[in-house]
Amino acid sequence: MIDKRVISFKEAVADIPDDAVVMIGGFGSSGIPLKLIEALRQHGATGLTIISNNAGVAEEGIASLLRDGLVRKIVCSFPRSAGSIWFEKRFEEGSVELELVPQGTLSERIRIAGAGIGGFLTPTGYGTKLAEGKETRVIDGKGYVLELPLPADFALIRAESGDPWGNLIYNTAGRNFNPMMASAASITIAEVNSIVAVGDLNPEHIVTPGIFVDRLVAEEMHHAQA
Amino acid sequence: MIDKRVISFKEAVADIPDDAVVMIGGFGSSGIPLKLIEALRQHGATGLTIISNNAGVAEEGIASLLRDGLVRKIVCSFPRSAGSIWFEKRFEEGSVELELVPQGTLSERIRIAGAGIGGFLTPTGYGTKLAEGKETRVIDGKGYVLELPLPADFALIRAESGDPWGNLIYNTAGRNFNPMMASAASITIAEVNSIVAVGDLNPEHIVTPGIFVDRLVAEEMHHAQA
Amino acid sequence: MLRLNPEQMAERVAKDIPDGAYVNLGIGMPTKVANYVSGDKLVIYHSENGILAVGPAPAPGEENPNLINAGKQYVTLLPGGCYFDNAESFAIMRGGHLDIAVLGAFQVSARGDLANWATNNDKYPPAVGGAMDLAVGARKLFVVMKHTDREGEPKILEQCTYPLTGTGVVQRIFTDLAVIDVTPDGLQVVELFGSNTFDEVQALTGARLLPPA
Amino acid sequence: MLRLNPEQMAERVAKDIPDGAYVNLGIGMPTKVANYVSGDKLVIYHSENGILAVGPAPAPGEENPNLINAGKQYVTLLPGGCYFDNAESFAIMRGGHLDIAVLGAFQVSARGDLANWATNNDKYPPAVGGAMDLAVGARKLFVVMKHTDREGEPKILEQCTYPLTGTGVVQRIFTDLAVIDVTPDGLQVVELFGSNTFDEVQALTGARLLPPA
Repeated sequence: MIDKRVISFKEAVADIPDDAVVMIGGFGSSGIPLKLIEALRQHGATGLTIISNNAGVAEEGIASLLRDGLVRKIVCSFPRSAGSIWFEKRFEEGSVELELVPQGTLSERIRIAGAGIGGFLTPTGYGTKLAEGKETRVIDGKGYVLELPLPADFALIRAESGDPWGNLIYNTAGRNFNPMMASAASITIAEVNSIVAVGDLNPEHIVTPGIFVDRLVAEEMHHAQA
Repeated sequence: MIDKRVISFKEAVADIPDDAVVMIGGFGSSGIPLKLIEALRQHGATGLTIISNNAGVAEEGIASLLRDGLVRKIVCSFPRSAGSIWFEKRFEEGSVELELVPQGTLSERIRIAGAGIGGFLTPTGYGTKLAEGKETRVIDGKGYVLELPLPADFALIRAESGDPWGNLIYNTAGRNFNPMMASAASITIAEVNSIVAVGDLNPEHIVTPGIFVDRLVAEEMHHAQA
Repeated sequence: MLRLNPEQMAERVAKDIPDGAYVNLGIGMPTKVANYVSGDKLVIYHSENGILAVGPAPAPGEENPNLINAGKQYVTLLPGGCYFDNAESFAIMRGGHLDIAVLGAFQVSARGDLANWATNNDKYPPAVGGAMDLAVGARKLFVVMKHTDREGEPKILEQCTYPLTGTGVVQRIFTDLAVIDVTPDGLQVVELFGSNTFDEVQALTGARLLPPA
Repeated sequence: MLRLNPEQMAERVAKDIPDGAYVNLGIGMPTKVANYVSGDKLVIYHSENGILAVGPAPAPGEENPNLINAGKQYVTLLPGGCYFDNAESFAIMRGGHLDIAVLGAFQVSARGDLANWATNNDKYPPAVGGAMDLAVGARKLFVVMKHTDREGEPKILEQCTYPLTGTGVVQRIFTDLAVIDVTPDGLQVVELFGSNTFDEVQALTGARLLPPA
């Protein structure tokens, strides 16, 4: 018997402790688990390390976690979008630490954390400030930086639809970081629009195999049963 | 204007030179570009290095290339299946060199060749004969082997269906090595059952984006026009 | 002495597969384990070539040549299953996502080293497949093998004499005589089949065993 | 002197995008290039967040909040396009599969170093996105930028003074004054706009230029 459905967003994040490392899917406004983030904000765990491509805009998503002072560190490729006022404020006052990672290095570090790989050599960032302090090497005349895996305690991800086994499909560019993050956390929690029956997703079309997903929560389910 | 269709299997492989490094998709009997391999055999390029999970059985596929003496070296995880008589014969007589690679290392070395990554650290094979002569390191008490990319001059792959832009979908477990190989060769040639119009494949379901594919050839096309 | 036959060995392994587990079964005897997992458990089988939720063999005439398992046998897919490429399949294996892998072995050492891919016969061409990835990647690695080889020599040894598949990777050994755990203290016998005695099993083992508690 | 406006600069870059090319356009001025690519060419645009064959902006009311480009603008997908995750998207970028990337820049050096992600203002929080991956990965890297900055200081220099995005990565620079190639011999002027003279352009450049052949 495998049923990964959880009854509410609140319950889905209830065991995230203070100082947890939490990955959050999304790129810009696309593919963000906004309801899980809001549940995490209300849950109130502090000292969080957030791994995400962006740092949120206005009062929404990761920005709300920064505003409420729940974030100690953010690992991110592009924290400063138009409207990232809370990140900018927390950064300026020195209350949040930033680890800036080139985007492709960020997604690959997450991927290898899920794939059991101990590191990879990337040409990205070689010879730049973002490679400072990192091991480098030159192979066949080309410079590479050694990058290490980036795992997390929890991943909060967003998909279009899932089944009780945790198989997921996405909506257009909403995939972005979500499939890699699903594989790279000890506990992966997926927010979906709808949950379908096991077997209803075409096996050729499943993007994230259920083995990567621990909990699944849908909007309707929440509304119907909360 | 993008149209990657080629009129025949023969034409698709006509420029593969002697001593080329050729990747061939497939696992066991599944997802093998048999018609492209037969065209390559008839084309007759010699001194080939073949990268593939298996070495063929009976007189078919890679076994036929070994039989005809076209192969100098094979890079492979499992060359010896029941019926791999031609591989066994060529290996025994010392006329073909074998580079044995654990299967997950093989697929990841192919993947990173397509992804512009210079190497990766894998725990697979650490402390074994297959790591001999390779750079190793211990991180947090766990041993890793440094593995390097495995690119090719040509990839011969097999998919279920494709469009003139080279977008591909597969049949069940026929994916196996084909998507990674598509990304890792200078020239990727796909054998498909059918070619559909651009736009007929659902963009959510495409497994191999057309950017990785250079030539596409279908059985019907071959029969209709040869 | 009671020596289980291969079917009984598979049945014994099956008892240790919990409900809801994600499991990879190696080629040969390990594949039989699925036949003995109780019907009230849902176990999801992974196949290294790129399948999750492998189902039973297809009916004659229903075979899809693309849909095979790692042993190159025709299979089906259960509802809820899916396909992926080989790199993702091995990310699942190497990344610690499988609860249990069951493999056969030539030899296992006292500290859990596994030798199951090659003998010392250099003329015979070697083949490794996915064994090394499974060995390092599965959360628990079960070995199922006869306690001794065809010549009656022990297969559980202080040190493997055949080339290793992985070092310190085996958690539990199921033989035809006993079940033995690899622990930090040594090889712990956890079950003796029938009326087999500890001393009888120790006599057929090339490493020191710890008696059942 | 003739100074092209941003629309004219985008139009000039568009002339150098060949039919059938796979292209990534950076945020800002580079994005405008698509507006000027001739309708008889088929160019496939890649977006780093995971799209191939990005189409035009959707009609009002037709926006899908998930379907955005790297600049976070709503887009559509052309028939023949597809989606993939970020790791695969960057495999495309870093793996040399894109024919051309067009990026803006703060500075470019005589040997093709690119600085386009940070200034030396440490108080302002930095952001890098996918610029470094594109810089190392695209087969050809075009830079489009004004020849001088707001203070009239040259942006083409012997050495960049801002933090680098990549070293030796730029092939061609399109400014409002000229088109300049980075070659092993140095910065080769290949086109002077209008009646701009080599000496005029050299005077606004912080590195030695080679005159057009």
